[in-house]
Amino acid sequence: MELKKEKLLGFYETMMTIRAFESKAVELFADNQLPGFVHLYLGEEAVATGVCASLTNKDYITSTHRGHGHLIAKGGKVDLMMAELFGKATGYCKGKGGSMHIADVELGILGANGIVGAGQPISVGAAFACKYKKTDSVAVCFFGDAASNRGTFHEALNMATIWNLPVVFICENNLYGISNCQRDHMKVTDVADRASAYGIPGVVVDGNDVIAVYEAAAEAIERARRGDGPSLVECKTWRWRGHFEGDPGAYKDPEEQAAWLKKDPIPRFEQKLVELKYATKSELEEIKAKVEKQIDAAILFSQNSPYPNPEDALTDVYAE
Amino acid sequence: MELKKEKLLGFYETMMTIRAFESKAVELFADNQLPGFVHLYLGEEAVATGVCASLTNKDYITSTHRGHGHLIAKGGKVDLMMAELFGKATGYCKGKGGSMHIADVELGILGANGIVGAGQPISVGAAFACKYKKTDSVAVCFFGDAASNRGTFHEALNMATIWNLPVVFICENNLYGISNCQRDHMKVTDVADRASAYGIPGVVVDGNDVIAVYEAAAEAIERARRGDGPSLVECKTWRWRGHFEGDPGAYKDPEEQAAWLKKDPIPRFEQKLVELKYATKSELEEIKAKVEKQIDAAILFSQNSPYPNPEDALTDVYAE
Amino acid sequence: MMKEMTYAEAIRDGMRLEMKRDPNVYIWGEDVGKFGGCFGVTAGLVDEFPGQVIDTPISETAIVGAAVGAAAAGLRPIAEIMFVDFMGVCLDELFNQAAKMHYMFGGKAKIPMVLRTPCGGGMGAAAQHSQSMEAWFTHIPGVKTVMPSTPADAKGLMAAAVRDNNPVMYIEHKQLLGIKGDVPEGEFIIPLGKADIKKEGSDVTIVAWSWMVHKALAAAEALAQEGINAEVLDPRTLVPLDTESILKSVGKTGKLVIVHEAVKIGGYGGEIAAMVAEEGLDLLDAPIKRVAMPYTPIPFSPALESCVIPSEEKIIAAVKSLF
Amino acid sequence: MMKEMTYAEAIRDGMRLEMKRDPNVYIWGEDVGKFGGCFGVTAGLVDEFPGQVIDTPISETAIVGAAVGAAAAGLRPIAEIMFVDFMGVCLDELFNQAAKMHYMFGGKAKIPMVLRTPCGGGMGAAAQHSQSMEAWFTHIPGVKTVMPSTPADAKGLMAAAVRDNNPVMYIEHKQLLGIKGDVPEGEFIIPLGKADIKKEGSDVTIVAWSWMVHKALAAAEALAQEGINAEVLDPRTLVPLDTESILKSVGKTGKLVIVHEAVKIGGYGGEIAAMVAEEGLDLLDAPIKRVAMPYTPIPFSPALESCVIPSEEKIIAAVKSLF
Ligand SMILES: Cc1ncc(C[n+]2csc(CCOP(=O)(O)OP(=O)(O)O)c2C)c(N)n1
Ligand SMILES: Cc1ncc(C[n+]2csc(CCOP(=O)(O)OP(=O)(O)O)c2C)c(N)n1
Ligand SMILES: [Mg+2]
Ligand SMILES: [Mg+2]
Repeated sequence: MELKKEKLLGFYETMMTIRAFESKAVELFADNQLPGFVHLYLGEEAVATGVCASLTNKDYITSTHRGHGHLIAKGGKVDLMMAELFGKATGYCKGKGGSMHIADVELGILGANGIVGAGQPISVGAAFACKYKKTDSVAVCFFGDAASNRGTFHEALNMATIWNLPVVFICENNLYGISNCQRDHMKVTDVADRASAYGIPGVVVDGNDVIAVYEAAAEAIERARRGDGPSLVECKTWRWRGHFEGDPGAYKDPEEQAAWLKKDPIPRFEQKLVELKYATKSELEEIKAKVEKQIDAAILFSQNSPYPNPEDALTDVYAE
Repeated sequence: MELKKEKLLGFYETMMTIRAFESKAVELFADNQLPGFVHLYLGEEAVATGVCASLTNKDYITSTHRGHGHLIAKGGKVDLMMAELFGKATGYCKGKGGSMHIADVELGILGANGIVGAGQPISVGAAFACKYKKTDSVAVCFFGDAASNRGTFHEALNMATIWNLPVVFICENNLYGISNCQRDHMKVTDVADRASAYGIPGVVVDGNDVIAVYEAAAEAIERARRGDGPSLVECKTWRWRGHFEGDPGAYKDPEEQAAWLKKDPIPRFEQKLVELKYATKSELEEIKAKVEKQIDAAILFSQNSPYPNPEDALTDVYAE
Repeated sequence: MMKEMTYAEAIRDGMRLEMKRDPNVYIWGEDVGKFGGCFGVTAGLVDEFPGQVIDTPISETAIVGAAVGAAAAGLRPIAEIMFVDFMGVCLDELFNQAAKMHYMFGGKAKIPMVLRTPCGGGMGAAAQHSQSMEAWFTHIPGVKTVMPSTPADAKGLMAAAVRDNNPVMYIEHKQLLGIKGDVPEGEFIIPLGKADIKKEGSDVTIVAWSWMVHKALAAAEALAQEGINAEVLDPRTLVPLDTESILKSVGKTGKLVIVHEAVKIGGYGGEIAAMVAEEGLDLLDAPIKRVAMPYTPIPFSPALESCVIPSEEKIIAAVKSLF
Repeated sequence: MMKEMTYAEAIRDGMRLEMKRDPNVYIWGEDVGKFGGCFGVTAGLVDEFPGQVIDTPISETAIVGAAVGAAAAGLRPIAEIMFVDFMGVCLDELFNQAAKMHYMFGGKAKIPMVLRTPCGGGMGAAAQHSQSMEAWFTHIPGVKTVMPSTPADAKGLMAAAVRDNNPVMYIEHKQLLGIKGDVPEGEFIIPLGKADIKKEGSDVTIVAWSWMVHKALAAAEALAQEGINAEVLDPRTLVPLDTESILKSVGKTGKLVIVHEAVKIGGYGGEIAAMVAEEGLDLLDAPIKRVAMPYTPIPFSPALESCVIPSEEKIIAAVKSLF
C-alpha cells in the first residue's frame, strides 16, 4: 500500500496523543487525582491507531476497560475524556461513567466497557444495524487475548459470520489477562486460529508496527464494507504497565518485559518516518510538543472543571 | 478393532432398548399419559450406545434435554426413568424432575438438562474432579449441533484443554436445533472443525453406525483416560421426530427426512450382525422381544405407581 | 372498534403494527421465523415482514448483546428469549449493558429494545422452564418491566414498550397465550406505569399480575358469595409501579393481599408490601398477606406443581384470614 | 484465643483451615493464584496449597459451571467471581444448575460449593464494579446467601459455608476487607441462619448487613447522643433468614428501619419489611423505613457516588422520622 505523508503523520500524531494522555494518567493517578480504576494503553498505541485509520464517524467501535487509546484514535476529544477520568461535570459522561465507560455515540464510539467481552456481541448488533439500514458502515470490535476465552467471543463471531455482517474483530494480544499469561489461558499460539471455527479469515500482525496493523485492518475493514463479511485480526503487542495503575505487574518475566519495551511502537515508527524521509526529526518533535500541549490543556480544563451536583446522580436513568 | 460377539449383542440390546423406550413414549405422549415436554432420541440410538460402551459407572456423563438414550446407554434403569416421565413418586427423581432432569449420580449420570449447553462446563468440572482425585475416570459430554453455538461450549472446551482434563465432547449433529438447520446456524460444515480453536483433536464420524461411533469414542475416551486430554467427536445423525412431541417438524425437507430414515442405525447394524455371523435373525428377535417386555413392564410399573404427595413438593430443596 | 383476539394474537398485533409503522422495529430470537416461535406468538410474521423477522442461533448472550448494539446504532429490536428461565444466560447484557448505557454515558446513548419472554408454570415443564423471575428485573434501574394479564393490555403495552426509548422486559405468561378478550383494532397504546382495577371492591385490595390476576378474579367472585367485596388491582407494569393507585385502593379497603406466582422470598410482593408499610401503614387495619410460590424449585409432576402454584383457594384463605 | 485480623485475613484463615482439613476443598477463579486475587484475599494460598488454588481463564460461565460439576463429582469448590457485578455472566450456572440439582434429582445430587465474590461501592469503580446484587440470590431457592460484616463473622461463616452441602453465595464487601477485629484462632464456625445483635437497644430496630452494619452502628452512636437507643441487628445470612430474632427485636422496640446498600426497589429490605408487615404488624408503632440506594446505576464520580450510597446521616434521619 502506498501511503501519503499526511496520513502517516496523522498516525504519528494519534500515537503520540495516546502516549501523552496515558503518560499523564500515570502521574495523575499516582498523585491521587484520578479516582477508581485506570487501565492504560501504553505500548499498544499502534493497534488502535492503525485500525481506526480506516474508519469514519459513521463506523462504529466497541472498546474495553483499556479504552483510552481506542477512543482517541476514533476521534474522541481528549479534554472531555480527561475530565471524565477526573469525575468532573464537564466530562464525556458528566462524571457518571469514568475511565471504563466513556462513549461518544455521535463519533460511533459505543463505549469503553467494564465487562470483559461485552463489546463483542454489541459490535455484532451495530454491524447488523449498518447492514439492515443498507449503509456501507462497519463496526470494529476491540478486545484482549484473555477476552477471547469468554463465551461472548464465540457467540458473537458465529452470529456475525452466519449473517455475513460488516464487523472486524481486533484481538489485542498483549499476552496477559491481568496476571494470567496467554500461554496458560489458552493452548493455541494464535488467537487468530480461532477464526477457522467460524469459517472466516484470521490473520496475525505485529501489533507494534502501525503500518502493518493499518494494512491488515484496512483489508479486513474493506472486506466488511464491500459486504464480504467479518474477519479476525490479531495484533501481537505488550501491556507496558500493570493491569491497572497500582498493580506492579510482579508476575511478568522481567526479561520478557525488557525485550518488549525495546519494541516500543513509537521510536520504530519515528525511525521509519525519518529514514523514508516522510518527516524530519524536528517535524516529529513539533507534533510531540503540540499533543503534549493539548494534553496539558485537557488536564487544566479538567482540574478547573466543577464536580457534578448531587442531584445529577438521579438523572439520566431513563431516556425520554 | 476386534469386537466380541457379547459386546456387539450388548450394543444391539442397548439400541433396541432405547428404540423401544422412545417408541412407547411417542404413544404415551399422544395418549396424554406423559405431562410436560418430551424430546425423543429416535434415530440417534447408535451415538449414545457407541459412546457409553467404553464407560464404567465410575465415569461421568452430562446429558441434554434429549437425554433418554444417554441415560439408558449409561445403565439407567428404564422403570425408574419411565416412572419419572409419568411424574410418579417411584421415578428417578420422585417425580420432581421429569424427562429433562433425570439423573443417577451413582451411575455417574449427572443429569439430563433443560438448559442447552449447560452440561458442557459441568462435564469439565466432573473431569477436573477425576483428575484432582487422581483416578482414571473420565467425563463425557453429550450436546447437540445447535448447542455448539452457545458460549458455554467455548469456555468449556478452552478450560478443559488448558488443564488437559479427561473429558470427551460428543457433538450429536442431527442437523437441527428445533427448526433451525445447521446450515443456517453455523458456517462451518463440521462442528469438529471447532476443535482446532483449542488445539485438540476433532473427528467426524457416521453417527448412525454404532461401530464407527464406538471406535472413535473409544479412542477419544482412551486418550482422556491415559491423561492425554480432551477431544471432540462429532457424530452425524438425524432427529426422526419433531423437536419435541407435538412438533410436526414441518420445517424439514421431506426428501432429506426420507433419505435419513433409510439410514436407520438399527437395521444397518442388524444386517451387519447377521452377515458377519455374530447373530442369527432369531437371536436378534429374541433380544428385541426381551427389551420390549422390559419396557412394557416399566410402563406398567409407572402406571401402577402413586403420584407424590403434596408435602413432597417442599422437601429436597436443601441437602443436609 | 373491538375485535376478539387471543393474548398471543394481541401481542402479535401489537408487534405487527409497530413493525409496519417503523421499519427499524424488527424481531429476532430462536425459531421466531418459519417456526413462529416456540409458543406460536410470531407465527406468520416472517412472511408479512421478510427480513424484519430473523432466526438466531442458540446464543442468548449474543441475541441480547447484539440487540443492545443494534439499538445503540438506531434500530428498535424486539428480542425473544424462549423462556424467562434462560435469562441467567444473558443477564449481563441486560443488566450491565442495556440498562446502564444511557446513564453511564451521561444521557447520550439510547437503548430502545424490548425483550419478550414467556414465564410461568402450570404445564409440567419442570424447574428450568416454569419460573417467574420478574423480581430480578425490577432490581435493575434503567429497565422497565411489563407483565400484561389480558389481550387488550398485551397489545397496548406492547406498543408502549416498543416506543419506549429504554430496555423493556415484556413478560408474557404461557397460560395466558390462549385466553380471549376484546382488543381495540388499530393503534392502541397503554402507557407504562398505569395500574388497572380489574374489579372494583371495598373490603380488601388484592394486588396481582399476569396469570394471577385471573386467579384473583376467580377468588374475588367466590369471596363475593361470602359477602367480601374484593378489589383486584393489576399494576400491569412493575417498573414503573403505579404506587398511587395501590395506596388509594388500600386507603379505601384497609386490607392488602399481594399475589404473585414467583417464589415468595425475594419476590416483588415484598417490594409492594414494603412500600405500603412505609407510605401507608396507617391505612392498614390488618397484616399484609402475600400469596406466592413456596421456597422451592418448581416440581415436574403435575401432582406437585399444582400444590406450589398459588391457587384461588389459597387467595381466598389469605383474604379470609384478615377478617 | 483471639487474634486481631483484617476481614480479608479472616476470610483467608477460614478458607485455609478448611483446605487443610479437607483436601477436597479447593479454590479457583481469575488471578487467585500468584496474584492473590484482585483484592488480595487469596494471597499466599497457592504457595501453601499448590494444586489446590487454581487460576482460571476469563470464563465465568465455566468457572461456576465446572464448579457445579466438580461438586457433583465429590469436590468442594470455592469459586471466586472477581466482582458480584459479573454474576449476570454466569447466573444460569448458579440458578438453574447448582441451586436446583438436589431438588430436581429427587434429593440425590449434592452441590457443596461456595461462590465468593466482593460487592459494594465507595471506591469510584462506577456502575459495573460497585453493585450489591444479593437480592437476586435470595430469590433462588436452593442457594444460601451470606454477607459477613466483621472479621470474626467472616471467618466463622466461611467455615459454615464450606461445610454446607449446598451452594452458598459468600459476599464480602470491598470496603470491609481492610477492617480489623478480634477473631478466634483455629476452628471456628458460625452456623448459617443466626442473626447477631451488634448493638443492643430498646427504641428502634435497625436491620443492616455487610458494610451498612458499620454505618448503622455509627448512626446508633450519634442517635444515643440524642436519647434514642437503637438496636442494630445484623442478620449475617439473608437466606436462611433469622426471622425470629428480627421479630423479637421489633417486638421490643416497636420500630423498624432496614438499611442496605443495594438499590431500594426490589431489594431484600422489601422482603424483611414484608415479613414483618405480615407476621408482626401489631408489633409496629410506626411505619417501616428502608434506607437504601436510590433507583439509579452507581455513578463514577466520588462527588456523586457518595450521594447515593446510604450514609450515617440518612440512617439517622430515617430513624428520627419515626419519633
Ligand atoms: C466478565 C469479566 N470478567 C472479569 C473481569 C475482570 N477483568 C477486567 S480486565 C481483565 C483482564 C482482561 O484481559 P484481556 O482481555 O487480555 O485485556 P487486557 O487487560 O490485556 O487489555 C479482567 C479479568 C471483568 N471486568 N469482566
Ligand atoms: C439456553 C437455552 N436456549 C434455548 C433453549 C430451548 N431449546 C431447547 S432444545 C433446543 C434446540 C437444541 O438443539 P441441539 O443442541 O442441536 O440439540 P437437539 O435438540 O437437536 O438434540 C432449544 C433451542 C434451551 N433449553 N436453553
Ligand atoms: Mg491481554
Ligand atoms: Mg440438533
